Amino acid sequence: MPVMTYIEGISNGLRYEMRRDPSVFILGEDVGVYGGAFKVTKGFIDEFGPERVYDTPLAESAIMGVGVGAALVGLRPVVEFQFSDFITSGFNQVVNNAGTMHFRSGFPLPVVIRCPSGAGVHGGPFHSQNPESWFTHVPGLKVVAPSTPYDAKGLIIAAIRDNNPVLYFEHKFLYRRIKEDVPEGEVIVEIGKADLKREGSDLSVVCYGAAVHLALEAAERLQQEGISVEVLDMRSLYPYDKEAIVRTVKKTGRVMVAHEDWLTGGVGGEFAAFISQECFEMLDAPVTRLASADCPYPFSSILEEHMLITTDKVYAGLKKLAQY
Amino acid sequence: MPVMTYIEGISNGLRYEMRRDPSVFILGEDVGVYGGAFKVTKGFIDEFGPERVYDTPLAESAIMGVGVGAALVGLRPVVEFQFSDFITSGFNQVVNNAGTMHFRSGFPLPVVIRCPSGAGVHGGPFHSQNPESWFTHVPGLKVVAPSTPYDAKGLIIAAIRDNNPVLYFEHKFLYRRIKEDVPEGEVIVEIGKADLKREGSDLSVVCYGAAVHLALEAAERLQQEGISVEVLDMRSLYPYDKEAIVRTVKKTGRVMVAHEDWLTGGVGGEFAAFISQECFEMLDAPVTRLASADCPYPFSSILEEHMLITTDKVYAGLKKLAQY
Amino acid sequence: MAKAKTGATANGVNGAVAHHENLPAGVFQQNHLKKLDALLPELDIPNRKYGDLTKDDYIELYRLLYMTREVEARLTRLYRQGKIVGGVYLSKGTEAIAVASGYSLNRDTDWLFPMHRDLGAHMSFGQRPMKLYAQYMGRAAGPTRGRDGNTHMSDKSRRIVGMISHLGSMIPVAVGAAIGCRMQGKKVVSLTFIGDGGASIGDFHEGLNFAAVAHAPFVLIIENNQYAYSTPIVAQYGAAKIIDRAIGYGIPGEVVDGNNIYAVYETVKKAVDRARNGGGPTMIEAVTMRMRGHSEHDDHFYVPKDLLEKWAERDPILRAQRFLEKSGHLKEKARLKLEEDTIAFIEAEIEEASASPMPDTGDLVSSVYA
Amino acid sequence: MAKAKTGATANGVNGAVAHHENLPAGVFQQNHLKKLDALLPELDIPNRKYGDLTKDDYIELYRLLYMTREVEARLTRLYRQGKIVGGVYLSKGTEAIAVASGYSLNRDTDWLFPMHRDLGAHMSFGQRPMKLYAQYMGRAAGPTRGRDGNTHMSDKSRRIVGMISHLGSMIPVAVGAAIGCRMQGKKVVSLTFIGDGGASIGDFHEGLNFAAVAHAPFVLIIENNQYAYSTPIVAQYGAAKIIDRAIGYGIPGEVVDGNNIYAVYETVKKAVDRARNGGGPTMIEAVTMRMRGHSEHDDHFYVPKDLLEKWAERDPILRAQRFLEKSGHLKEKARLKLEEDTIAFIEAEIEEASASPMPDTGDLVSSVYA
Ligand SMILES: Cc1ncc(C[n+]2csc(CCOP(=O)(O)OP(=O)(O)O)c2C)c(N)n1
Ligand SMILES: Cc1ncc(C[n+]2csc(CCOP(=O)(O)OP(=O)(O)O)c2C)c(N)n1
Ligand SMILES: [Mg+2]
Ligand SMILES: [Mg+2]
Repeated sequence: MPVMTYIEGISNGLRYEMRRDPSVFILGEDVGVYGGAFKVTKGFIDEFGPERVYDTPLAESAIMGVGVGAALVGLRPVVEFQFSDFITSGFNQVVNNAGTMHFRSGFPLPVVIRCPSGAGVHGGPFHSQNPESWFTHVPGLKVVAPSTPYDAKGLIIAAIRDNNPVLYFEHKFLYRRIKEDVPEGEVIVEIGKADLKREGSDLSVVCYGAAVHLALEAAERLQQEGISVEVLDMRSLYPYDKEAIVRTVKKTGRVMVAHEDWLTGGVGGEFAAFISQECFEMLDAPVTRLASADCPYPFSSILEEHMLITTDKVYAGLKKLAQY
Repeated sequence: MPVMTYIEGISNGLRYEMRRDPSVFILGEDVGVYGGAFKVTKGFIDEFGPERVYDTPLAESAIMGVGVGAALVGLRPVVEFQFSDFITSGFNQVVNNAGTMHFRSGFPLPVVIRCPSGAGVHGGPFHSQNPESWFTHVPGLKVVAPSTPYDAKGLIIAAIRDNNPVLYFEHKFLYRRIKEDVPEGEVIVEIGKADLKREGSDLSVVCYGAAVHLALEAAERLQQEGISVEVLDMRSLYPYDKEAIVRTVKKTGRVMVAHEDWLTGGVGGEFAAFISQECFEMLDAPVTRLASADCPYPFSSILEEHMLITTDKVYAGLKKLAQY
Repeated sequence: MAKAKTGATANGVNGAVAHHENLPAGVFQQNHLKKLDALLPELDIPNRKYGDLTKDDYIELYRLLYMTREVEARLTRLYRQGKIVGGVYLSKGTEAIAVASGYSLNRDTDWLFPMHRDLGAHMSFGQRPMKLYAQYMGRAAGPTRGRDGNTHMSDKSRRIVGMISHLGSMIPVAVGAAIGCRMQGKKVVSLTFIGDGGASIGDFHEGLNFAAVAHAPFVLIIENNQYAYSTPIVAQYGAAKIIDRAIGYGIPGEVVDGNNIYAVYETVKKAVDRARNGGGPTMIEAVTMRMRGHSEHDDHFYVPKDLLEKWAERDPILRAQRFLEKSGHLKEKARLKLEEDTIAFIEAEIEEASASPMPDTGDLVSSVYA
Repeated sequence: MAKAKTGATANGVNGAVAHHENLPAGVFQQNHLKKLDALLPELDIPNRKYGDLTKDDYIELYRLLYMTREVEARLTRLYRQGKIVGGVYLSKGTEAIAVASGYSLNRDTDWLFPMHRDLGAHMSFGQRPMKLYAQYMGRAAGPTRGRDGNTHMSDKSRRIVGMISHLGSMIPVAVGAAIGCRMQGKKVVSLTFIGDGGASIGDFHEGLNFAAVAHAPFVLIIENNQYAYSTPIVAQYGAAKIIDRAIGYGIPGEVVDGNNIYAVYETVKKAVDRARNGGGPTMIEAVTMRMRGHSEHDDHFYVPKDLLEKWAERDPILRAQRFLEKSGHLKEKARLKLEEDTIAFIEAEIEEASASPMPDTGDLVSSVYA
């Protein structure tokens, strides 16, 4: 079983599906000849040709709209936004056209929307965003956010095979930093299912994306101090795995919800609200939220570090939660 | 003191500010000669002229962008989206340009964004939306949503005087259905302050916009049954009044968070998460959320009624909460 | 006939025009009325052959045109009777454009993306009036099963894709459908519409530029009916004609008299044929005048009364009738019979729609996802 | 000098061109290289008078041009030394456009909205290099106090508004500033830029149409440097020239040789004067060639090597030098002295920026709201 980085997981999953199913194609800015800004589709144009790895004009709304149109006639487009931050330029097509199409027309709408997202890469306010929560508020869309190479591959394949629009948030910071064994062949991670990335008994962290790794690091540190932390990687944000959340809360009674995205209005609020309504009797402590500060992602490293959620902050928050 | 409808409250507040401050102007589709799709600015063009009541081309992104530009040079534009649903077509200008301008440049950015929103008017999927929660997730923006004529006037004036972009969600269903005494002169409702619309001792409803009236009706009914319900109208959604929430939770220990917008990812999740973290020890029952179903607003009346939050649903939910 | 209250009209129009003219020098580049007047076509449509139309086609196009007018007239009636959910957006005076465009397509293979004022396109592409009425009444028999309203009407089985309200949004989608079909090796064309107002929005530009670069088999009909809600074209765009944009995309652009149904057919059909044969996209500007308010609750006060009178004489139905009479394709007696049959047909369709059940709430939420 | 690895280049280019040419018939309307070659200007710039430029202006424009090149060269050096936060986006080969445009404005009253490759415009509008370096290094002394990066640099005191990354977004904003100033009774012009790529986005269309209707005192410079990241103009737009869109907005449009700084000045100044005097907006397409990768991490493999060589001979600095020599405005010896002084100035500016402190975290979150 080959070792793959997170970005290779995405790339490998995409290539696997394109070989298997001729109706799958990719469109976006610089995805073809250049192989994508992050080289996720490097070499694809040579294997699949310029129609299936389609270099578009710089026009997010049209790219998304063309994806919707191609899905209507039976193709399975994978739309790439060069950075997830630019999804705001195609926002209406995503939420109102793709999001409602099946409901209002009965057409299945198999379109995947790849969104390279996340901070920690000195991208500043417009190349660091985590815009997932907007889309977890749109009935008709699905939203996933893998944290590992295996999940990256399994979720891109599941997303492509889904008959609904799926937003796929891939975290840029993880691209080349996370490696693991991933099978060359078929790997499917069911949309809507969380994954217990670490078992524990004292505290739970409900998280996703880059924050999973902060939680794992903090858990490792707390282990040294005799505190056992369970890390639940949600993976799918809409729909999300309510059973898995209930299971972990039942087990530990103390939960932190964590993500890199801004605190207020983040997906964590949804998870925390769900927990407080459905797991009220199981809780031994308040549901704690931890996220980045409510502030545009700053450019200067010192400011970005100050603003972002970090392992240290997760560690400190968990310690406090353990002591409640 | 004249009796005003909700829509007159908006109109009156706008006119008051335009008379007071020559830097205030209005721009949007059909706001001038026609007086706006809902006639909020009827007659304004005669009083203030076509430059200050500016009929624009059909181009939401440009309308918003022009508003941002005019604010940069020292004016105080009030941008009208004909329906809040169309804000998705100007989304990038709102969240990325207006939302970050002060942070990245130091320019104050006094621009008000009027969004006629809400269902119950047979508008179907694209003339009924309540898109407020997207914007409560954007540091740099402020979001308000009045439920009464007085608040409508007081908040539009406060919004115009604020040096930041303020999204003003006005509920179409309330336009001509709600009346009360409102002073002709200056009325200011501070942004960030909730209002206790009804005092009670057994249960609290934390809500805003049209849902305030459902909560008040349900509270009236429950009063007959000896259950005393407190109704907290948040009015401002970002920033929101945390002290007021803590006060009511402390008093009753049982809270329902309610709004007309979709449940998942709605502003209610943020409020519920806040309550469950900060008021844990005060709670006698799970924080309950009630909202419309996760489904595009359907056109047919029977479907819309099924999907929407209603007084009956609020009543039933509160009754259950009282029995917990 | 759309009659605005006389007093209000006089005031409103003078008000409107005055406002536009009182703006700081140059705020509007052209004089309001001059620009509108320049668009007025001649009184009669030329008596000549139009494209590949046969005698039967001339008659069928007339029937569809007449049917559209009468279907809409009954929508207004039903609206006043409170039998319609939501608003009603009519195409009175501009029907020829939608009808002829839908008719230019191959209804067994092509894709149609109609806009809010294109009821006639649904029918000329094969849709039953019953379905349209059921949609307007929020019934289960409507193509969206009560989920969407007005003419936002997808019909999967017919390759009709209903619009979302956000104008311009369907342009890139139609382009995507066209490109997608080509990738599948099909010789298929997609066609959509946009108004003089909708043409100002970003998706118009992004979609057309994309179509041009991709050489997509796609046709865009610009319905220039001179108003976007209350906004006159003088406040909507700076160019002399909207079609002047075609050169900026490097694709063919044509202007056509939108009140001549046969000319519209001829022009659109040529573009459709070109697209089908690999010749790329075309933009067509069909010039007309919206003869009623934006929707049935709008009294139209802001449109100059004399302008409406001039356009009323150029009504597409009257002009088609005169043409059919003169050309001999359809003489008055036969025409009256056809009209009578059409009305009877429509009334039966209304009855069927009215008797049909409301949608079930049971699968509402589960139908959000495929 | 930007030298791509030869092997990779040959492959890459052949690959790229082959890909475009192998697309189904007509997917790209023009032949790749033919379209690019057609844009190549003559070798020397005409020795004539340019607009209202005085001898001092000719020299000052040259100084600013030279300074921009050298400021950027040092950015690359600092980038390689790891002293820069984030990426570096250079204007090498295209500097004349930004420099001349900024110089055409009144720096005490007008509003400037520079794009990501317009470092020169900041300086020709009065900004110190120190500020630019401080911004790139994330220092407190940068105009955004470390909050934003690259050339996203607002300076409130100078009426410079930094871009957001979303290309095209600043066009409506600049139009709004222009209209706003006119409402305040000021004779002020706003100016912004867009690339051959950014010109495809919706805001380009919405903004220009809005400007045209409003007759806004606004100037748009289209920097056609033939690539948007890796995407060649043949895959970006279908028209022969981007400026062909001007007719579709009903505003003046002009093409100018973007590697002739004096011609750019002349053309932009004329447009700025017209705007200031109530003549409305203008679009200008300045044709040039991006001589480095999209950013400093991009090796540029997809650009044909011979095309780059042809453009290198037309480098704006070399051409300006030859013009100054021939016209006698600035002979070699004086020029070398000026260049030496410029370099010394830049080095001092870098030193000041490097020694300046990092921003404080204390007011970060509180600075989100005014
Ligand atoms: C993006 C967007 N903004 C605003 C509206 C509201 N609206 C509905 S129809 C209309 C006028 C449309 O005018 P035009 O495009 O000329 O079409 P017409 O109604 O004249 O056929 C407006 C402003 C909309 N539907 N979409
Ligand atoms: C709306 C948007 N989409 C995508 C990007 C990512 N991006 C940054 S620069 C660039 C290419 C821009 O090309 P062009 O407009 O020609 O300007 P140039 O870089 O050549 O000066 C792209 C795709 C962006 N900044 N904005
Ligand atoms: Mg119109
Ligand atoms: Mg470029």
